Amino acid sequence: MLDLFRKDTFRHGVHPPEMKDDTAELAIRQFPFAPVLIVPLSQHLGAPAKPVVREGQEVVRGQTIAEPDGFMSVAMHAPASGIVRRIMLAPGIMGTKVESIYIEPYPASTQEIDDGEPCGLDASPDEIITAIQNAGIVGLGGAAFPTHVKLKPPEGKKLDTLFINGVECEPYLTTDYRVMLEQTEDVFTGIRYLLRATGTKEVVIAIEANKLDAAERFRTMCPDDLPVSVRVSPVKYPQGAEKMIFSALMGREVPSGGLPADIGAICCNVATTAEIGRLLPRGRGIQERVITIGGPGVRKKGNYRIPIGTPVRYALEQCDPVDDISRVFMGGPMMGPTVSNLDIPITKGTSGITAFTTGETGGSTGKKKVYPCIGCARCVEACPMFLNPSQLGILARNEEYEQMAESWHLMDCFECGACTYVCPSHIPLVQYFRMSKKMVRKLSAA
Amino acid sequence: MNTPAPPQQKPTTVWQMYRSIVGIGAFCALLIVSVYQGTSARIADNRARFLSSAIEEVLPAVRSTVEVSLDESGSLVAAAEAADLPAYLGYDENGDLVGAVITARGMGYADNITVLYSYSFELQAIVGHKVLESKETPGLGDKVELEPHFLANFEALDARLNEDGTALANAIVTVKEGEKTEAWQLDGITGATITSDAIGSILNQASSYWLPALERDARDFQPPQSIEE
Amino acid sequence: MAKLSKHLEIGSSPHVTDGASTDVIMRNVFFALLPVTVFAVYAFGTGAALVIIVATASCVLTEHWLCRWTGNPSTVGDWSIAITGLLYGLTLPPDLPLWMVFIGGVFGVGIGKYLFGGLGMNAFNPALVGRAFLQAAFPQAMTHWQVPFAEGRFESIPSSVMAMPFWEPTYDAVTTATPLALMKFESEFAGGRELAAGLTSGSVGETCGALILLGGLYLVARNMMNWRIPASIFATVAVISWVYQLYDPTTYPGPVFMLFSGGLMLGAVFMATDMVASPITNLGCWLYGALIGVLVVVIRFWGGMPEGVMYAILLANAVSPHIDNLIQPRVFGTGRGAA
Amino acid sequence: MNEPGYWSIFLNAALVNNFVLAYFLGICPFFGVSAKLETAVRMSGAVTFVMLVASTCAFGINLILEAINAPYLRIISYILVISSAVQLVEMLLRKLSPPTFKALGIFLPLITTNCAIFGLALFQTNKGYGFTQAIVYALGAAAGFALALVLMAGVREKLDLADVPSIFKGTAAALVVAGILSMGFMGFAGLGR
Amino acid sequence: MAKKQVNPTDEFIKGLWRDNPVFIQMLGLCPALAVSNTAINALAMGAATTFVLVMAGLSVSLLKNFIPREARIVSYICIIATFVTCVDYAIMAISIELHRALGAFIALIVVNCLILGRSEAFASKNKPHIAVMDGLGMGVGFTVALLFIGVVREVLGSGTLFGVDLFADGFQTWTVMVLPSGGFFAMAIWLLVVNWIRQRQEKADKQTSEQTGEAAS
Repeated sequence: MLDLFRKDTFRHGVHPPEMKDDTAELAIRQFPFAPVLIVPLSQHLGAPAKPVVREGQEVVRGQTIAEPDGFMSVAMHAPASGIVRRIMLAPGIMGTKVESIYIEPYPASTQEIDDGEPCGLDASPDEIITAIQNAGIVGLGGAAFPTHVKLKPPEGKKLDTLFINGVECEPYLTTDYRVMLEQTEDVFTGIRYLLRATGTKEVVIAIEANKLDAAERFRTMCPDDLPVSVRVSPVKYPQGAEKMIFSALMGREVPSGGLPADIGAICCNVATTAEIGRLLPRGRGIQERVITIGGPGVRKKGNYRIPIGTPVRYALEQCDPVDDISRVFMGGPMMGPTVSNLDIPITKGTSGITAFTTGETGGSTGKKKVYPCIGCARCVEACPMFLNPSQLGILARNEEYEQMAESWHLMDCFECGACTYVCPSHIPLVQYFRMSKKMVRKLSAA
Repeated sequence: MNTPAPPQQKPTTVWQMYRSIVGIGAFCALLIVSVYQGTSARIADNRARFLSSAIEEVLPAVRSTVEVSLDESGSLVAAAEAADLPAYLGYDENGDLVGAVITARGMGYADNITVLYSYSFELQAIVGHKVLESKETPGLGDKVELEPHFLANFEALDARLNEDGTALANAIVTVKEGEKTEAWQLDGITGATITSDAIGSILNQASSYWLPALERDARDFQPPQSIEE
Repeated sequence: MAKLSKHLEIGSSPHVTDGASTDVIMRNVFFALLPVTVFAVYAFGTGAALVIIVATASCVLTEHWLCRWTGNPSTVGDWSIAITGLLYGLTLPPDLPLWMVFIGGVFGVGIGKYLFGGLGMNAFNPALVGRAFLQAAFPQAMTHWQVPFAEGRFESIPSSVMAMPFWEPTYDAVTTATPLALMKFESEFAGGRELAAGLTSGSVGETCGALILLGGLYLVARNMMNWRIPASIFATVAVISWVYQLYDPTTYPGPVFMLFSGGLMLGAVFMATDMVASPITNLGCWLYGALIGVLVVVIRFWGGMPEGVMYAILLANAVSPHIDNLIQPRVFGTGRGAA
Repeated sequence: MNEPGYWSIFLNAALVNNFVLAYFLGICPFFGVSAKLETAVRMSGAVTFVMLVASTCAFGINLILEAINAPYLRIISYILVISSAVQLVEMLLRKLSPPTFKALGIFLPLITTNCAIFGLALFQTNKGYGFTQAIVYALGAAAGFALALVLMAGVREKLDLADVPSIFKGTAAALVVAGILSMGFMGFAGLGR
Repeated sequence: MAKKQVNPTDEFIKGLWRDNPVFIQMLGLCPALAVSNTAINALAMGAATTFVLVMAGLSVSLLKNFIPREARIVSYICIIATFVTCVDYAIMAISIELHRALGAFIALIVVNCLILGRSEAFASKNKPHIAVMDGLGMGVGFTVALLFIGVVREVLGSGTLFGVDLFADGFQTWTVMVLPSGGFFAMAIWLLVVNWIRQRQEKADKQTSEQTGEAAS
């Protein structure tokens, strides 16, 4: 009986305006090569890759230019045929400089791709996992966590359900939606690889209710031999966080400080899955990805298949930016980090570029008057991790970092920003928490 | 800064301990006892003066009093020792009985209220009261000592006994301000209702206890020799 | 391209908010109180109007002046002090001397709010601190009630209202007793309809239960108030008084009387819900409301005062930090949620 | 005549005439240890304990003093006997129950010569309570002390995180909170009837 | 800065302001709040405490070589309790009304941490005449503090000062001031004033030291 009333969603969360209409119906288009492509060696969580090319060396599109350095690392591939101009530090999104390979594409560089050793579905799980690592595949949803690491759960943990995350709850972004519509077959192929690699028996494709046609497409096109069920959740942010998906669709919570493997679940972004299905049979690596370029700051909005390493400036210029563009961020407005320098490159973790105008940001967090916390509890109602952002915010202001971590579960915060979104006093809560988490790590390291 | 370096601690001998403790004990005992002796006369005097001034306030005609108590059978006897809530018989300069002064206590608004009130044998009524101790809200509760219309109750607050003399004929009660209709009613104070109610019930309770015995025995009561002057 | 060469703003995510703002919330609470205020002026006349104006002004000016004096920007603009002032005015008797009104306002804001660190940090509801101070300082004046809808209430100002500062007021209006005083000392219970419609005597803004509820409903509908607190208070008070009424209907009034008499409505809807001084979790709010309810009933039934809402809320304010410490949201992935 | 009931004694001591908020007894430890909830709770436990010891001692001494008719020895004997009894108990506790001692022990020296304890002994004598009444009175006083202390600690913990004007930090803040709490406790007036 | 020589006058002065027992050291708050509802009570309480302070200081200082370290506290308590008993009876002999007004708080002088504290920390280490001056200074500082609180409470709470009516009839008394909460508030407000003055002093001191520092450099 209770199931009748159970909605496939998590508790708490917020409802930011979706803003997806501008780009949702625009098919994926190929993006031109920028005059120079900057491929950072660390586009993922973990150890940076080791370059295997020299400065001045000629590379072919698709060629491996850096190899994984250890298990927590993935390979890099040349996004275009051209010459390696430099291997040096380049500015990254976090403001720190990272070692990057500068590639100058040949003016006549075609979209031809250098295929490598294909990896078939009959390969052993370990072979598939290595192939995924060598294809440079990381979570394309934004976190850029190396996918192959997820597929190998710690000893003694058994995976039983594979979730394909097609929720895409960030406003403005429509890449996953387009991928689901246009690369449906690739997704199924990817699922086969993942099933083989992880040994899971059940697949759930999670989709939000604003992408019903994608869900319908999956349902109708699903091959009979695949144990796939498609589940539609109500629209809510941050439904796309994997912990929220598990809680919404499995009714189980990942233990605090634990891994998804602890509840036998694994979650893969739908775009990642599609890339696995597209690249592995051809032995290719990721040298481009689909992103949404949108927001009121650009006129030629759209979903583009864009070479990794394209500088943000070039990407925006191609999309006809408006005059009073004021703020640009990677990804969506809820979690996307601000671009402080337009020369940083698009990386594997970039799911979109959103540009705001002054009209938009004039009413945004930075400009509004900050009031004291009045204890209205809206943040408590919003926090998907059931934390108490109000108290945490007060503690952060008083620099009580240890108390935040010990008594108030600061480290469980995954920085979704729902608290800041709802705060009527405009307190930069999640900003405080990011800083506090850094401080806690520093303190515990010391 | 200006404390010198701690001197070398010499081990204390048992003798030193005894010497100091006994010495200090003796010193203290001497001091306390002498002060007690030196002041006891004045204190007793002060107490008596305090009591007589209080009694004079509630029963001006009294010149001398004798403290009384009720024995187990309920009859009036001279008090053997100072009671917590004493009652006194009051005599005028001719040694004639004019009234009784009774101490009574009851719960008020915040804490106990102790009142001293006087009973006139002639009028068979309560003719005066004074609050000895109260923690009532100043400005509200202390109206029972200041408010003229409340004090007017004590011109003659009827406290007659019933026919067989075992209890009050009419219980003393406090009524709402301006609604006093009977002589045994206390005209209350609006805004200090609880305190004025409390006074009523304290009077009622104490009177029920004392008055039957007083009415029965007081006139024939032979004061012991030592009537306090 | 020139348009991309200009400086971009830096700010960390989220880059959007839902548009709610503290001053808007506060302003709405203020508006929700306006019907009650208008009714109060209608029922009690010029005296009430002056009391409300002076109460609001004293609070606002105190905060403004304190901010200035300590060299901080004035925080009057967030409207919270206006609510405090108006609420404070609504809890006072309609013929209270204005100088007392002023002193209570200064005290409530200065001691009850500013010294605690201003908005968001006041452990106690400043309006109630001000009122409690007056209740303790001038008990007679604070228990002096005017008859509602008196003839000529708009023509003249009650002499007590204009009493000379620091001097005892003289009263010319007919006084009456509040329904609660009648309950306490006379065992007379006013009818529910009379109470809800505000036909009885009492503090300026506490008499008309229906309008207070209306204001509360408006705030609940706009998600600007935690409905659980008043709901919990109402439920607790109603249940306890109902049980006692069954037991002894002559001494104990029924739920309707208890809910609509005295400051319960105003207190439960507008003061106990002061977000700053109430707990943050929903369960905490239920507990907090229940605590207020129990205290109100205990003080009204067995205490020395006819009215207990103010004390109940002040005491519950003091308990609220503990409720917040004890009742915390169950963190995701811990407790029963952890697989 | 009318002996107050136990319930009334308890309520009076705990709420109506709260030792801290109405009689100002035990103000020093009240301000000293009310900054943190944990210490406040442990202090309350220690005070309850010592109050019971003191109440018992005071009752016994008073019997003796009345027997030998020496009221002038009351102050000196109360203070000496109570403080030595507490020390004895402290030693016993250290022997018998080290965990309890660890929890309460550090507070015991603080409160052996504390006005709340001594005041309790004097008041119960002045009020002429019998043994059970005295024990109930001690329990009530301790409960009131604990209540005030714990409420205070909550507010002060909150204040710790607030931008309090610097002249208001510390005891001044504690005094104001105590004053407001004291006003709040006025609501209980008349309860213990 | 460091004065080696102990000047009795300094010992007296420091109790008034720099080490004021109530406002600075926060000692003896219990009587400071409880019996400061009128100025007379405050004065009487202050005088009684001063007497005990001085006498206890004198005795302890005189007996400091006689009392072994182990029996220190119990001896001090004994001495203090003795003098408190004396004061108790003395006040009763002077006026029963005053004794009633001060109530148990006379007896409670015995647990005033100020007295034991001064005895242990100061009198037991200093010569008698200095201990007396210290006790006197502390006592007077205590009395003055009590009087400050008492005056505010009495003037506002009863409209009188030392029992004399200050205002014409009809003055509205502030009942709260004679209630316990008024004690807390009156004390808090004085404390705010004291803190404010101290902060200004510190600021001024810092400025002058900075100026002299600049001049020197």
